[in-house]
Amino acid sequence: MAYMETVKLETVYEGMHDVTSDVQEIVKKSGVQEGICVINCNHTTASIIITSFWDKRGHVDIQEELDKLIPMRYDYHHDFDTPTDAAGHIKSAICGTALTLIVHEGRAMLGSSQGLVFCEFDGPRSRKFFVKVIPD
Amino acid sequence: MVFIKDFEITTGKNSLDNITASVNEAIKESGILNGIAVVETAHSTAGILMISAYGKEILDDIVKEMRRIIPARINFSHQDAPEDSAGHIKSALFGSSVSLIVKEGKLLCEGKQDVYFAEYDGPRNRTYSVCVNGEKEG
Amino acid sequence: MNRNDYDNSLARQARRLEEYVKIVYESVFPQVDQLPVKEIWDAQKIFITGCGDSWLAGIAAKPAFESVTKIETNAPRAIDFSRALSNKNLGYSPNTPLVILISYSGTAARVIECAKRASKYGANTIAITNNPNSPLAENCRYCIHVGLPEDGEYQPGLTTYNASMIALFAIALRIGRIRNKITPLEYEDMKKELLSFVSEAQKKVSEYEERAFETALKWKGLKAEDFIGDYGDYATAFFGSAKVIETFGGYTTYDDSEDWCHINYFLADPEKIGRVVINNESSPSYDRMLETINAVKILKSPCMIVSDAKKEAFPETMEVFTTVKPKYFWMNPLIQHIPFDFVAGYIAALKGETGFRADDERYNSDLAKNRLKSGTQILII
Amino acid sequence: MDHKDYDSELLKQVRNSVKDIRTIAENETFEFIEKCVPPEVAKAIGNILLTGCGDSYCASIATKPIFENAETSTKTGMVPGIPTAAFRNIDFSRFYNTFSGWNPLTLGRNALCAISISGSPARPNEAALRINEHGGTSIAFTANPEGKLAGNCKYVIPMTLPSYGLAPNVTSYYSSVFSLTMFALYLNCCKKNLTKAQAEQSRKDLLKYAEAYDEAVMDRLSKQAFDLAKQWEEDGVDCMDFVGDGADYATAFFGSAKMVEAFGGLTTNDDSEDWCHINFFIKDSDHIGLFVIANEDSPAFSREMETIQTAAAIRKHIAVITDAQESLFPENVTVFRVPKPDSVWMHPLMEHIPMDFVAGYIGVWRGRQPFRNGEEPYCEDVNAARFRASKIRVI
Repeated sequence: MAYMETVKLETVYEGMHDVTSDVQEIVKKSGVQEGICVINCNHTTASIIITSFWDKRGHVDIQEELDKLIPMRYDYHHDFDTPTDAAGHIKSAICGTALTLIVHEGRAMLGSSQGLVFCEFDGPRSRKFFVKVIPD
Repeated sequence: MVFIKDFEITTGKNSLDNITASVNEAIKESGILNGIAVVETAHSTAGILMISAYGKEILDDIVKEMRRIIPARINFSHQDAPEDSAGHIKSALFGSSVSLIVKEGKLLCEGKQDVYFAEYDGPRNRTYSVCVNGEKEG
Repeated sequence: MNRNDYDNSLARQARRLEEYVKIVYESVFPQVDQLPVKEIWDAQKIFITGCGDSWLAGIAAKPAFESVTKIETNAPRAIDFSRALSNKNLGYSPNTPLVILISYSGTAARVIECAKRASKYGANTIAITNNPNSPLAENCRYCIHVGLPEDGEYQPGLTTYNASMIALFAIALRIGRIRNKITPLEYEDMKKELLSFVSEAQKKVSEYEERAFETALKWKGLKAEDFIGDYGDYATAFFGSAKVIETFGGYTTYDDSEDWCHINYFLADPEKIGRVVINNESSPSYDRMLETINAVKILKSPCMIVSDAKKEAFPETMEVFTTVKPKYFWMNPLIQHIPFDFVAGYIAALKGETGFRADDERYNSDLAKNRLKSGTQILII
Repeated sequence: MDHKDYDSELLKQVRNSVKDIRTIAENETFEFIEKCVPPEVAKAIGNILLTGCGDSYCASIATKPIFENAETSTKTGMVPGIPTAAFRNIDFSRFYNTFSGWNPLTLGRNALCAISISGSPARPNEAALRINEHGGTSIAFTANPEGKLAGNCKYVIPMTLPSYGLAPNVTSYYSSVFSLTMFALYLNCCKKNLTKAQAEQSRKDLLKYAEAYDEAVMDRLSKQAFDLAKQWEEDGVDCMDFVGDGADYATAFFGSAKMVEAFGGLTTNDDSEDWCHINFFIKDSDHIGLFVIANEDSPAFSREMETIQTAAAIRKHIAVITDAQESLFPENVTVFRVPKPDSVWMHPLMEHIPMDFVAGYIGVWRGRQPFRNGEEPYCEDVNAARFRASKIRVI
């Protein structure tokens, strides 16, 4: 039987929040041994990515490089909200908002350095994402 | 012999105004035949550029590239309007004065390159000066 | 009747209009230029609130904010912002709404309550006060000190009202400039125009004073004053009513051009009610207000008009105070209260009334004294 | 003479309050509203704009919280509703978005409720034409479905209006507040902020609150109002100020308008905070009457209590309309104890009754024509041209 849970979190400006343990816990609670785990972050100015969790300063690099690639220009066509929001939409589109992990022996399979990071591109905000664990 | 003439110009947003005519005017008025003409603007969010005289569309490319390299971001350390902050950087990097060789009463770059007043935070009332320095006789 | 025997606080302050405006101008613009760019760009909605004159300054500055910043601006009552406002307006995005809280002393309990509620939702809060280490300033992210000399004579007055408006105009110009809604040329021109507009108005102050004294002599015995103004000019109208109450505690009422025709038109003894109408050619409701003025003419009430239009635009029986026509219409509320300020000040002096019922101990008991500062503060989340 | 011995078209309306609300409620059902504004249109509304003149402006302020579903008590677990703004009619017609420009992305999602009983004044029609011009939806709330306003609006919600002779309007206020309330609940249903059951329950609770103003309560309020009015007339009270916060400000505004319409009484209205900053200083404190609306579950109740204490120290004539205990208030204050509704947004429908009674009795004693009908110099403005023939200009 599939199992789903919602994770809520309060982010900070340009926050990079490690959510690996939250996801692994949900996989454990689901009791699923073999299957897949779908992670959905249905926001348009935030993303969930897989990256190394060893050195948190690396997360800062990701936000800084994204900021160089997609500057918080005031002259975006989308100017209904704020420049941070406009740039946030592009960053979120590029980084993606949906992930699927393989569940094996009751755990989501992640590499030895891989961690799940919730990227906030227009914070601080209260955010949530969904984790659904589906058996084979 | 040094001759300095000041000019005023009202610019538009991101405008590139061809001011070569005013440089020639200053040279003619100075009577100097050989020397150099320095064109300078004292504004910190404007500049003087030498741009090929062969096509208007080059001007659009230049404006677009300048904005791509230095986007008008809202998170500059300098706490002023994004165009103003970007303008300071553009002015510093792309220069706010040029020195032109005057040969036999004419600009060496005549017909090949024009002198432009580059406005990085317009529209504004601006000033610039042309200083012609050289000799009158041959 | 010699006018000099009836000098009063409002008249003295009105004569020093330009002097005080300059002091505040020099004080606020450098501070406002420090307001950080990012938070200005994050503001998607603006609230301006305060109590009494401070609230009216917010209403008066609404046209300026909407014209210059192009952002939706509301000037709710302080009690409505702190207690009734639906919390869907707060905390939906970082650093928004921008909430500007005005209190000259910085101690008005309700305004502090508004600051706390706004901060709770991560809104950007700017205090406008003359006391930078007041409780209000402590509860706001930024503080704009209007810089008026502490010992000045401001109550009952117009100086703190003008000071709040200059600070608000400065903030509006900063936001408009940063968000590229006004060009650098317009920004410089508006700053310059603010001072030249006031100095032009200053030249006409003595003319206003003389004519206002005549009006005061005629209106001294009236039953009440009824003020009519729309939108930004509604603040000028309401301000006039507040001055009547502060200076000699008279009866007043106020309304806009449309609702006046539905309600205050029916007031009894219209010939004993002095009407004060603010109607500017630059206002989108100028033509509607002309119709209202005709209805006032029907009632044969004594009527005084403050307008940037010429005298000929109005019925001749009415006393028209033509004020300097500003280049930017939203500057009108800054000076259009001056004519009636003189009238209120002189009526009070002629009646021998002291401002704020200072001579009546019922109004100066402890309960009365801290009615604005004490009282429970509640946080509605 | 006893309060029952006095009658007028105004007093008749007040006494028939509950009966008329029943009549109005019979017609104003959710099915009826649904026929006027189909669900798919309701679902598409993103922004409610309410406007009207005089009483209709009061109805806008009174029902704004219902559209916003800002039920401060979490009893029904209501979720936030629709962004709503109430405007003075001139403000909407000439000033809304005039300086800042209309937001292109939300043009189609604005819905204007233009409220006008007769539908004939120029300004509400101007408002409707303006929202049509700017790509919004115009909804007429009018008791005259064939009138001008209905003609100018895309949708019409006809309001049931029991008829009376010329008098300050109270029944029409019931009609507009009740119709707007039903529309607000219907709208929140369509947008899934409320379940059908919650909406039906709210409607029942509202009617239950109206019914709570039964014979005994109405008789008591009438007698109290009669005694107060007589006392104030004898004491020479010649001015009144009214205090109300949030939606209760609508009641304060409405009460002050009734005094002007009934006998031309000089009135002004404010909120409980601003009163302490301005009206506190009115000098002739013995000849001015103060009405304060202070309901226990109102978020501003604590401030209203402080203001009443402050006023009691300087004023002789104070009346409070409240659903709280009489003992909470100083002795020299006349307390009109009114029934307590289940939700805070229900108060404005009924809590104006004590003031209407006072307006009625003084109106009879002073013998003035309602709306100064036929009296000089008022009647020189023939057929109220000042607002019926006002020039419409859509900007």
